[in-house]
Amino acid sequence: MIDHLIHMGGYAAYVWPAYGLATVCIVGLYVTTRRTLKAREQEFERLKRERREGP
Amino acid sequence: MGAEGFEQATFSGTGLACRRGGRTVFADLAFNLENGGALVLRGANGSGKTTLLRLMAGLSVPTAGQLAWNGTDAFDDPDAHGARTRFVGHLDGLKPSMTAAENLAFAAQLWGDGTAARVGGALEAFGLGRLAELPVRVLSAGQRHRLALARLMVVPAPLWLLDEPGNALDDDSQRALARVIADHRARGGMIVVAAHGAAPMSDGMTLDVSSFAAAIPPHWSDAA
Amino acid sequence: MSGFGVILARDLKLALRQSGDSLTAIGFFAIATVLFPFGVGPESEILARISGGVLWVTALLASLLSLERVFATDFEDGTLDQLLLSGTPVSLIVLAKVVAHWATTGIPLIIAAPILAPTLHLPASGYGPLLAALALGTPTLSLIGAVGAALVLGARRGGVLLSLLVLPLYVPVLIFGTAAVEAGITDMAVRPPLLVLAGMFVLALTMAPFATAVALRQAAQ
Amino acid sequence: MHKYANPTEFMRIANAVLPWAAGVTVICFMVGLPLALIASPADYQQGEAYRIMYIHVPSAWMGLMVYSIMAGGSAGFLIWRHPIAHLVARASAPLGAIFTALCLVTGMLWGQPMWGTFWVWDARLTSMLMLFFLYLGYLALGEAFEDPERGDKAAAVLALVGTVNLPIIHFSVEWWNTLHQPSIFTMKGMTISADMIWPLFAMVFAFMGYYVCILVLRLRSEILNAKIRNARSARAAQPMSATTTAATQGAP
Repeated sequence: MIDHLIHMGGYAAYVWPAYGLATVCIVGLYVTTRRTLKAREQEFERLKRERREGP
Repeated sequence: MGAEGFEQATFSGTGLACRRGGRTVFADLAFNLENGGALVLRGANGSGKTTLLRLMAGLSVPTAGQLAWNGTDAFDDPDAHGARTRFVGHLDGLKPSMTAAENLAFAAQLWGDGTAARVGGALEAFGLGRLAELPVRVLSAGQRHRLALARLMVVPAPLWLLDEPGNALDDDSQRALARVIADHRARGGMIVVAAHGAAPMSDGMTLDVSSFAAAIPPHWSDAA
Repeated sequence: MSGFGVILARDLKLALRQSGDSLTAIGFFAIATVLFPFGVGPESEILARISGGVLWVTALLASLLSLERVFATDFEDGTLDQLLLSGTPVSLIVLAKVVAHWATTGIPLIIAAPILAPTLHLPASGYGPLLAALALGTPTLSLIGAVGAALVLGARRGGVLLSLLVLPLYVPVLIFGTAAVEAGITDMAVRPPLLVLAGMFVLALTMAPFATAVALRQAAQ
Repeated sequence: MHKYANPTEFMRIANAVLPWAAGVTVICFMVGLPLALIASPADYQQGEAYRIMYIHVPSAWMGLMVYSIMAGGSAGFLIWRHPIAHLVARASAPLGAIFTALCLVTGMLWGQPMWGTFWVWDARLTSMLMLFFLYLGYLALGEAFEDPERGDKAAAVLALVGTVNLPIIHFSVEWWNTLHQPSIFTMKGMTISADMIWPLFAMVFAFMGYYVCILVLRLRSEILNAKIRNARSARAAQPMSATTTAATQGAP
C-alpha cells in the first residue's frame, strides 16, 4: 500500500511535486503572514509606548 | 477690463476635512465668502493650505463636510464649479514650447470666447507685453509666474484661488497683482490666497488652517 | 469651438512642433519588425506565415511606447489642473488626448505597416485586412492604454508598470487583429474578426474615457 | 457610516470567524487529502496522474473567486466610499496571485504526463495565465506610490477595469484556441466521475477556509500597518514648536 502511494503508478514525478508545491505555498504563506503580523504588532506597541512616554 | 460684474453668489465650506499623504490634515473647517470677499490662508508648512485651496477648486475631494456655491454642493457638478474657478498653484501650467501669447490664447479659447483682445491686456497688466512672442521655455521663473497670474484675467471668473502668489514676484509685479486683485473684487469677484508674508490685499479675512488641526476626528488608522 | 476641439487642436499643434514622438513610434515599429527575419531566418514561407502576428505585436508595442507621455507632461507642468478646471467634462478631455495620441502614433503606424510588410513577405491578400484591422485596432489600443497611462501618473517607474498593466488588456485586440490578417491570407472570411474588432472599439470608446477620467481625478487629488 | 465601516467592528466579526474557518480548513484537509491521494480510484485513462486535479481545480477556482472578491472590495471602496473595503482587496491580492500561480504550475505538471508537454495553450489555462498578469499588475500598481492611499485608489480602479476585461480576454482566448488548436489538447476531455466529487469538494472547501484564515490575519496586519504609517507621519507633521517644547521639558 505504501509503495503504491510512493510510486503513484509511475507518475510520482508529477503528483508529488504538485502536492509538495501546494504545501510549500500554503505553509509558506501562513508563516510569512504570521511573521509580518507579529513584527507589526511589536512595532505598533513600541510606537504606542514611545508616544506615551514622550519623544 | 470689462465692466460686467459677477452675479450675486456666496461660496462657503462647512465641517470640511481632507486627507493628504495618509493623514487627516484639517477637520471641521468652515469659511464663508461673499461677492468682493477676500480670504487669506495662514498656517505653518504642511498645515494644509495647499490642500485646502485644491479642495476649494474641486480638485481634491473632502473626506467630510460640504463645499457650497450659493447653497448647492459644488461637487454635485464639478465641471460647473471648475468653470467658475481660476487656480494658480505652485506649478505654472504653461507649455514651454508654446509662446506666452499662445499659452494665454489657449486659455482664452478653453475657458471662454477666445477673443485675443483680453490676452494683450492681460500681458500688459503684468508687464509681459514685449515677451508675448517668446516661447515660455526661455522665460525666467518669475516671468512664468507672472504669466500664470496674467492668465487669471484672460476670461473673467468669479472665484480666484492663489497659492503663495507673491513668492517669485518683484515689487512692480506685487503692485500689479494687488491692482488686479482689487479690480477683480471691485467687480464682485472672490479671492482666496494662501500666503506666508504680506498678503496681496490688506483687508482680507484671515483663516489659520493649522488651528483646525486640533479638531481632527479619530480616524480608524489613528494609533489610539 | 468646444473644449474637446480646443484641447485636441493644441495637442496636435504641440505634436507637430515636437514631431519626435511619432518618429520614435515609427522608428521602433520598423526596427522591431526588421529584427524578426534575423531571429527567425529570411526564408519567405516562415516569414509569410508569421507576418500578420509580427506586424501586430510590434505595432502594439510601438503604440504602448508613447502612451506614458499622453498625460505625464500635462501632469508634471501643472496643465492638467488647468484642464480639469476648464468646465469641459473630464471624459471629453481624455477623448481629446486619446485622439491626439492616436493621430500621432496610430495613423503613422497604419501608414508604415504596408511599407514594412514586404520585409516579412506578407502575401498580397493580407494587405487589405491588415490596414482595416489596424484602423479599427489602434484606436482601441490608445483608448485602453490611456486608462493605464492615467493610473500610473505619479508612480515610481511608471513606464515599466504601464506595460505590465496594459499588455494583458491588449491580448483580445491582438488576437482578432492577427486573425483578420490570417483570414485574408488563407482566403477565409475577413468580416467576422473585423466586426469583433469594431465591437471592441465601440466598447472601449464608451467605457475607457470614463475609467481614465476617474484615474485622472485621483491623480490630481 | 454603517456599523461595519470602522475596523474595530469589522475585525470583531473577522476574529470571531477565524476559529471556525481554521476548523473547516483543518477538517477538510484531513478528509480531502487521504481521499484525493489514496481512496478515490485511479482514472482509467490517466492512471494516478489525474490526482493533480485535486490541487489544480480548487486553486483555479480560488484564483477566480479571490479576484471577484477584490472587484467587490474595490467597488465598495470607490463607489460606496466604504473606508476599509479596499483593505480586503489589498489583503486578498497576494493570496489570489499565489492560488493562480499554483493552478498554472500544477496544470503544467499535469500536462506533461497527459500530453507530453509542460505547457498546453488550452483556453482555460491561458485565461488563468492572463488572470495571473492582472494580479501582478494590481500588486505592482498598489505599491508604486509614495502616498499609500493613492495606491489603494489606483489599484481599485485597475481591479474594476480588469474585471470588465476578464470575460473579453476569456472569450478571445477561447475563440483563438478553437481556431489554432485541434480539440484533443483541451482539458474538456476529463469526465469527473461521481466518486471524484467528494475529494474535490473537500479540497475546495479546505482552500476556501484557508483563504478566510489568511485573509483575517492579513487584514489585521494591514490595519496595523496603516496605524504605524499614521503614527510616523503624524509625528513628522507636528509643528516645529510642539516638538521643541516637548524636547526642552524632557521626559516626564
